[in-house]
Amino acid sequence: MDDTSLKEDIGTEEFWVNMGPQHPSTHGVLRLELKLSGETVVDGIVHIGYLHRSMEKIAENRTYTQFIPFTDRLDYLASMNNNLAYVLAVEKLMGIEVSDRAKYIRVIMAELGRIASHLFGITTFVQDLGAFATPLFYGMREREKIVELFDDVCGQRLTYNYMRVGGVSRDLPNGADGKIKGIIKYLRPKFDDLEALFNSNPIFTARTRGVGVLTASKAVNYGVTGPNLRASGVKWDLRKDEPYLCYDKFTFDIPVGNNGDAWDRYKVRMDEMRQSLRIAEQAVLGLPEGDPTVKAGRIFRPEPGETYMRSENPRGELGFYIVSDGSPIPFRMKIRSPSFSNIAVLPDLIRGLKIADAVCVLGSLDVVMGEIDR
Amino acid sequence: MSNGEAFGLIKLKIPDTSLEEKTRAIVVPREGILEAARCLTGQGFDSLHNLTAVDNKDNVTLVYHFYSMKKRAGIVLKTQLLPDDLTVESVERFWRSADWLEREVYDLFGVKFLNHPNLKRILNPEEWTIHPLRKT
Amino acid sequence: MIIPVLTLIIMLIVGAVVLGFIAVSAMFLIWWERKVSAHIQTRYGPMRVGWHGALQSVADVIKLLLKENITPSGVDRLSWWLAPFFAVVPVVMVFVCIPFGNIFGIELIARDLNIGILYIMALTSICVLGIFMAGWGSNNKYSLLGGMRSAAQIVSYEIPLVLAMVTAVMFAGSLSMQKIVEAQKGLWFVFQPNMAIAFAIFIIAGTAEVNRTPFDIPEAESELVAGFHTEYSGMKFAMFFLGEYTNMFVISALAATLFLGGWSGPFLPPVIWFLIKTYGLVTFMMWIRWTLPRVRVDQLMGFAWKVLTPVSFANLIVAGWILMK
Amino acid sequence: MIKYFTCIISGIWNLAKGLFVTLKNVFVKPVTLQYPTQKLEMTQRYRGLVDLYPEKCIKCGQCVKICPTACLDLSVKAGEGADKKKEFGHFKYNMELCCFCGLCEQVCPTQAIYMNKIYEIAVYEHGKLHIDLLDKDKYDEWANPDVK
Repeated sequence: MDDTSLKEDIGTEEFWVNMGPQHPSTHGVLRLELKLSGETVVDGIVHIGYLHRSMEKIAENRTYTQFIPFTDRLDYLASMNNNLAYVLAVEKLMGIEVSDRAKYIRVIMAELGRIASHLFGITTFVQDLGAFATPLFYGMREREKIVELFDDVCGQRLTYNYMRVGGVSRDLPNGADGKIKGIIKYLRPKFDDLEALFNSNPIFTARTRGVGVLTASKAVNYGVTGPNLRASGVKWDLRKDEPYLCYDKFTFDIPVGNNGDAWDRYKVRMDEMRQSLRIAEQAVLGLPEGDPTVKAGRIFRPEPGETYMRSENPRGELGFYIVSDGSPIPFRMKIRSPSFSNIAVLPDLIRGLKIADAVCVLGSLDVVMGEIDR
Repeated sequence: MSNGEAFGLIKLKIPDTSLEEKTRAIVVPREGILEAARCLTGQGFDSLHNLTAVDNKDNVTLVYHFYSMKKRAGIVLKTQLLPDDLTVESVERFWRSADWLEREVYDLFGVKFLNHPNLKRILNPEEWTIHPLRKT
Repeated sequence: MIIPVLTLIIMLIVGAVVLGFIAVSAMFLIWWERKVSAHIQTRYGPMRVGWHGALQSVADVIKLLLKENITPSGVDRLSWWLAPFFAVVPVVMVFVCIPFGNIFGIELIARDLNIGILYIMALTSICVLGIFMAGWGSNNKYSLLGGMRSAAQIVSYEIPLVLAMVTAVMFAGSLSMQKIVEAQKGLWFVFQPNMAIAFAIFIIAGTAEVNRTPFDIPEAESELVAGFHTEYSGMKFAMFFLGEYTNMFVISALAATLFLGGWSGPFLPPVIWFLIKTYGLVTFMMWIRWTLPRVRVDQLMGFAWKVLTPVSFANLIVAGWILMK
Repeated sequence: MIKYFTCIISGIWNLAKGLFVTLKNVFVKPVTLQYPTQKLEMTQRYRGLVDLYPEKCIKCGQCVKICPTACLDLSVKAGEGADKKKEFGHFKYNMELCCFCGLCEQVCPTQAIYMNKIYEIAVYEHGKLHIDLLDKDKYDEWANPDVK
């Protein structure tokens, strides 16, 4: 038997594995087609659309106020921030100025929502690495405090529908600021605990360091935003660079990574949560008096025109492009969702990695299917 | 760099370019989109932030939002397509983010992007023949 | 005529007792794992069936027994059917020479083989066959990957495991389990420095041997769905489960016997000592499982060949040097 | 060589730190509830099922107009009395469509329509999802009628 025939006899074969839409680590209904050579990923194709509800078409049949509940269902782990991004866009279109108290309340809610979202993102990421359920439960337990506050404030635990064009739906209930201070005090040591679980854990660092490196130029070119972009070393945060609401009044830092690997993406999120606590603390201390609420029934008729407003969501920049024709319903609304751009970079990142690392990279990108498919 | 400056630069290359009054968006003719893209990448607009289309019934307008991380500036570029000939050059070779964004626009509006590496439906099933966000 | 019949009856009784113990122990361990994990995660765990859900495992077993026996189309029938048995039977056979201690002078060991350790080493390596057959026979790519991983993993972790065991054997001077326990009457092996290292290696390699986090790559939930037992359900799945938990018990019992003095200990009866040590080690393995993430497959192999094997080999040489002195 | 061993030892130490965190949590009282026997108390502003005080309602139809999913259906007829006061034709609530956004509650000028505290909203019959808001006992047979 010569060499070539031996090779043919015991040669290896690449094969396709279908990962998802039902798979424990695809965060919803993402479908990946992976071409594997043994354990190594040769190529990957991302299929999306399993959660497509055509939000943009729905928006063309709803008034501006009526669409707010639908924004809850985009990135369902950060509904508060979606609400905020949407009402900011409508306010920019209408040229409405918001009262100071409403601004501060919005900042508090957005930052707490960011923490809630990052807690979920980090802990599910660690679960993807195989630390089964324990970090996730810790994250959920900490998140529960924030969710309880949201429940107190707006009456729901997942789909808040709290922001309104021109303000918020309801003022904070009595004693809410004390509660927020309590949450901030409670969360700080809990973050230390989470960091003790992961930061220096040799298995965790071995699994994440140098895995799925996203260079800065590639990140920008792919339109990656949010913590994923900052992990690649680009210091870009809309809260600092294009301040909306009253973010320019608060002091906070923007955590930036160096290498753009999975570890940096984790670390940036972890640090960002602490910064969010700082912002929330300053906001709750400086909370002005006044009436933040607006009448829910108001019908908005913007001038014909268009606007594009983006704001810093936990997963990146959520943009709303609204075209108005003067009627109470938008003529066209495009939702530029951060996860959509973030997931597009995945095939590039996982090429040549092990299948376990592909899961790690997907987890570290922290995508939510609700806003990818819209 | 403001819209005005970028407009001046593109105007040099493509004489048909105009500036929209209200939105300060640069409107380039369909044929000039590649030239404009080349011009913008040269000017440091390294991120195609958003790409979408608006069906105005008599035409379909493509809206590009570009940002420059270095210059901290953003511009809006528009180009108009006629409903009976919805084809335009793909800008995927300049900005990789255009890959999925163009696929989405193709899926929802039926705009065909020429020289796109993988122009397939992205959100809707592949066997569909309609484009759901078209108004006509 | 009387004597062979009597022997047969005694054998049957012993066998029944061992099998009964295995079943009860596995069910207890499943309940215990659920409780441990729940309390680590600040939950309650099972609370409804019996006192603090103590009978939950019984209910689960009944459910699994009553489930339909599904054979997916396209499986390799022979290996599909045999795999669960291959996963369980060797583990059960190991119980032949595990010394549980003694009650009223009767030694609780099915048969004190004079090559006990060798016998156990041989049997524990058979388990991989069951897993690999399941992975191959399922006709599922995830299962196949799981089976492949398992084969690689168990073969490489066998070496440090055996080297650690050999260290204990060298100190005891015998392959018989009872003799090893008796050798530790004065001082447990684990209190000698190089035996402590051997103990640590044994626990790490043992964790890998029974496919538990951080070395659970054959069934890596977040990567391979459920690895080799993705396609199994009902009683066949229960067999894998039984095999896994019994294997855990066996590894802990071995560690207790080889390094922690087996059933010997002051005040309490020997059986209690043995069970305390074994279940303590099992709990430690659970604690690790619910804390640490999983290592990647190449890191796992690298760890076995670059860290565990050299260290255990060096440890063996040092032990030999100490004994020669 | 020294580096090799310090690496191993620091690795073990850091693993132990993580193990300590989980051990610490074993002694924390569980935070979960034993659900059917223990229940979470709903907050003041909780948005459960839509409910109505028929006597307060002025039949303005604002709730119907603002509902994003069109789950409310109100018909009004002219009253037979001398003042021609508006009267209910029917007021139906389709719970299938409801997205529990609370806009109807907020838009109501008289606080007639409100959201109660019922959160166990699974039913055995499909028809029960279509609720007649004018029926006084409509929520009596729901999972926990005592929480209203």
